[in-house]
Amino acid sequence: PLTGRSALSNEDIMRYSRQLLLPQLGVQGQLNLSRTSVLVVGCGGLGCPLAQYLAAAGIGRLGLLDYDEVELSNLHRQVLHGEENQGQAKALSAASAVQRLNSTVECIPYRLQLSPENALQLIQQYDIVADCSDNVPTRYLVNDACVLSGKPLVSASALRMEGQLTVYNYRGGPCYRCLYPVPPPPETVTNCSDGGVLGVVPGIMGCFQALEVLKIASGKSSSCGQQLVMFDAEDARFRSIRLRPKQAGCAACGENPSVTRLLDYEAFCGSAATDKCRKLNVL
Amino acid sequence: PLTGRSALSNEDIMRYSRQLLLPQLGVQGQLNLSRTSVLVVGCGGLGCPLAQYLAAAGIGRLGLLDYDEVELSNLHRQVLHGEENQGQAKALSAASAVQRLNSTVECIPYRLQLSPENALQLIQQYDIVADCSDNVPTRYLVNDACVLSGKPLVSASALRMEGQLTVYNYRGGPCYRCLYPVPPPPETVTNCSDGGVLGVVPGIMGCFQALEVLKIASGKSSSCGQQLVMFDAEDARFRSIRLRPKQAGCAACGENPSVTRLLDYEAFCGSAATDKCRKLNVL
Amino acid sequence: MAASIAIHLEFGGGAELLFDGVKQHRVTLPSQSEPCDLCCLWEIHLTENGVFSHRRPGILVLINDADWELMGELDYQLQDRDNIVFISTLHGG
Amino acid sequence: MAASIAIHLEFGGGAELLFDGVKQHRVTLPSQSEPCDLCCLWEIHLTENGVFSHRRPGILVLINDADWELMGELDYQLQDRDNIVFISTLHGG
Ligand SMILES: [Zn+2]
Ligand SMILES: [Zn+2]
Repeated sequence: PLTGRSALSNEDIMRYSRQLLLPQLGVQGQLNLSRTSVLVVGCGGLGCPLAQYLAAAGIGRLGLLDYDEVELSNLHRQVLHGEENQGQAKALSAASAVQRLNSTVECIPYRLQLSPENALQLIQQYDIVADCSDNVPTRYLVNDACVLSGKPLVSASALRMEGQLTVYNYRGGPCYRCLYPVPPPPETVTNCSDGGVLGVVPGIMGCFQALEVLKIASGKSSSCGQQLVMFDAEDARFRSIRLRPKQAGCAACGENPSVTRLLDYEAFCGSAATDKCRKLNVL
Repeated sequence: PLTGRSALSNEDIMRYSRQLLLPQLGVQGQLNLSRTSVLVVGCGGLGCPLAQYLAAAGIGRLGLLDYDEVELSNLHRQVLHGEENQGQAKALSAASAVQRLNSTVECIPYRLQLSPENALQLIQQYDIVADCSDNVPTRYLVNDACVLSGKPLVSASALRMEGQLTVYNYRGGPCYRCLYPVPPPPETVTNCSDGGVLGVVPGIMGCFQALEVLKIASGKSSSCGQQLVMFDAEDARFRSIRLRPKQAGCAACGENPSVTRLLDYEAFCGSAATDKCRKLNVL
Repeated sequence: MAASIAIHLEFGGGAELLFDGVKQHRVTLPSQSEPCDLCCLWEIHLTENGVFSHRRPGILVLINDADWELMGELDYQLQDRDNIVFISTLHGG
Repeated sequence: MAASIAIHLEFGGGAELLFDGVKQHRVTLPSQSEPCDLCCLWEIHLTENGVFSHRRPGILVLINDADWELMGELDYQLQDRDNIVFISTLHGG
């Protein structure tokens, strides 16, 4: 955790007064937030509302990672970016929007792609990781890096009119690989570029993801470990599913893990770590 | 409905491409959005995310109503406003943030308090009303004005770690008064100034409210008429409740309504139309 | 004599603050000669500490995820394992 | 002979697109001499149109809102009115 603040300033007390009133947070919870760092992997449809509400709530440090630039087709759901930010790096655009909202949050933009080479070194600097990525190889990469460095992973996803959320590698619960030991065949994977998405669906899921991050960061516990929250926007229905426990045979978090360092996840998944073109050309 | 756009421009097609792919929306749904006007009553914790996602999705006209100015204690949940907007009218601050995101949305800020004198004339100019207000008298006022002018009312609320959402006066379903014929005793009402609220809870509820507005505006139907969606953030649980039908004896929408014009709602409720001081001084 | 009935009682929206913030309650209604309706739940378990009265404005009563208005209100005959919720309306935004 | 069993089948996360986008299905398993496990649901109703295979990666099987791993997987004995969900994992963001 971050060191530093041991008491709230008068300005903090004014700014956070409405949430300081909550017995579930209080001064101690607010101080815990200010000492917590969160890495946001992906500043798109999920990462924008997530970063917005984490910053508003007073998280201590926010790492904002995205290799991509803002395009017009992002703006229907990636609400931290404006029309004037087209062509700008999403990580920078998101960071400046977040700073307008709360300049007391330390904001670190990373304009790069998460890779097996940089993931561990980055994730080790944060207390909690939020997976807001848009492709299968990155989801395995983030999972394995969180297992190897012992960080809780708050993971959300959205497509068309549906969303899913789970907290992995948290308090003895399962990791992503416990549930999905084998990646899906690339031809069965649909991404937002192909399948579309209603913008407010990642909006709802990114806010939900922020809620679970805030619970963990404030010192309460998340209720979404070993649980899958499914959202169907068409019939406005949420459903909570009890998941399997951590699997003894899991390649990442099991008793004899075979994943002891990060791999080539594009090769493992047979697809590229982007939502733009779906299949990796196997040369 | 607004007249005007009969086809999507090339820029629209680029901007909305990811949602045009959805069979639930498509080109016709997008055109329907562009012809729909929505009045947002309150630019606070609910109104900010709601306006953000309605604008991003390409709603035609957005009325943004709030009499209040931005304060530091708003910023933990009212994410359209930034630090630099402190002291500015919320309606104006919200409008300029929304315009940065989507300049093709017609945005009309109203820096005023909704009152029995102005409500009907305002609401008659809009197709859908979103109640994002923070006090009991305004909720009855908005309800009665929507019944009198025949507009669907998408209503959300949030307090502490809980949220509620219902669509009133919609397709023969109940209105707010059908459920709550008598206002609650003022001393039993808690508002966000007194009780506090975790910022991301109105975030989730405002996004959910935007989803239901978008369903109605695009020509699909909302699944939240005659239904109450309850959200408990502590255990991350949503629950949907079947509500009573429209009540024949309802004072607003019943068979012999006694509410044939707007009333003095502060007197009716015994409280002021603000969340700042709780009780009306009865002199 | 009807067998005793176990009811799951919940409070929300702030109504739980009348019960020391406890949201979930298990209540067992003793065996009675008459079937028990919601009225007897009120009388036995809610009014005894004086905090609840019938049809208090701003509170919805839910029986198994439905508005009690759909279920016969006070005449509803409680059944074993029923879920009864008292929820305060929220007004904040 | 066991009586016939009615099952509520659901598909989500895109898995419904293999069934013309229909998310909700009602399936009645005919009376059989043996109790029916998930295997026979696969054999009778899902593999006949060739779209589903066992343990397809990226699909979770849920039995009455629990991961099928908790319920014995293919050995789970189906009961009348069970709710079985096949949900594709989403990866978009
Ligand atoms: Zn594992
Ligand atoms: Zn009515």
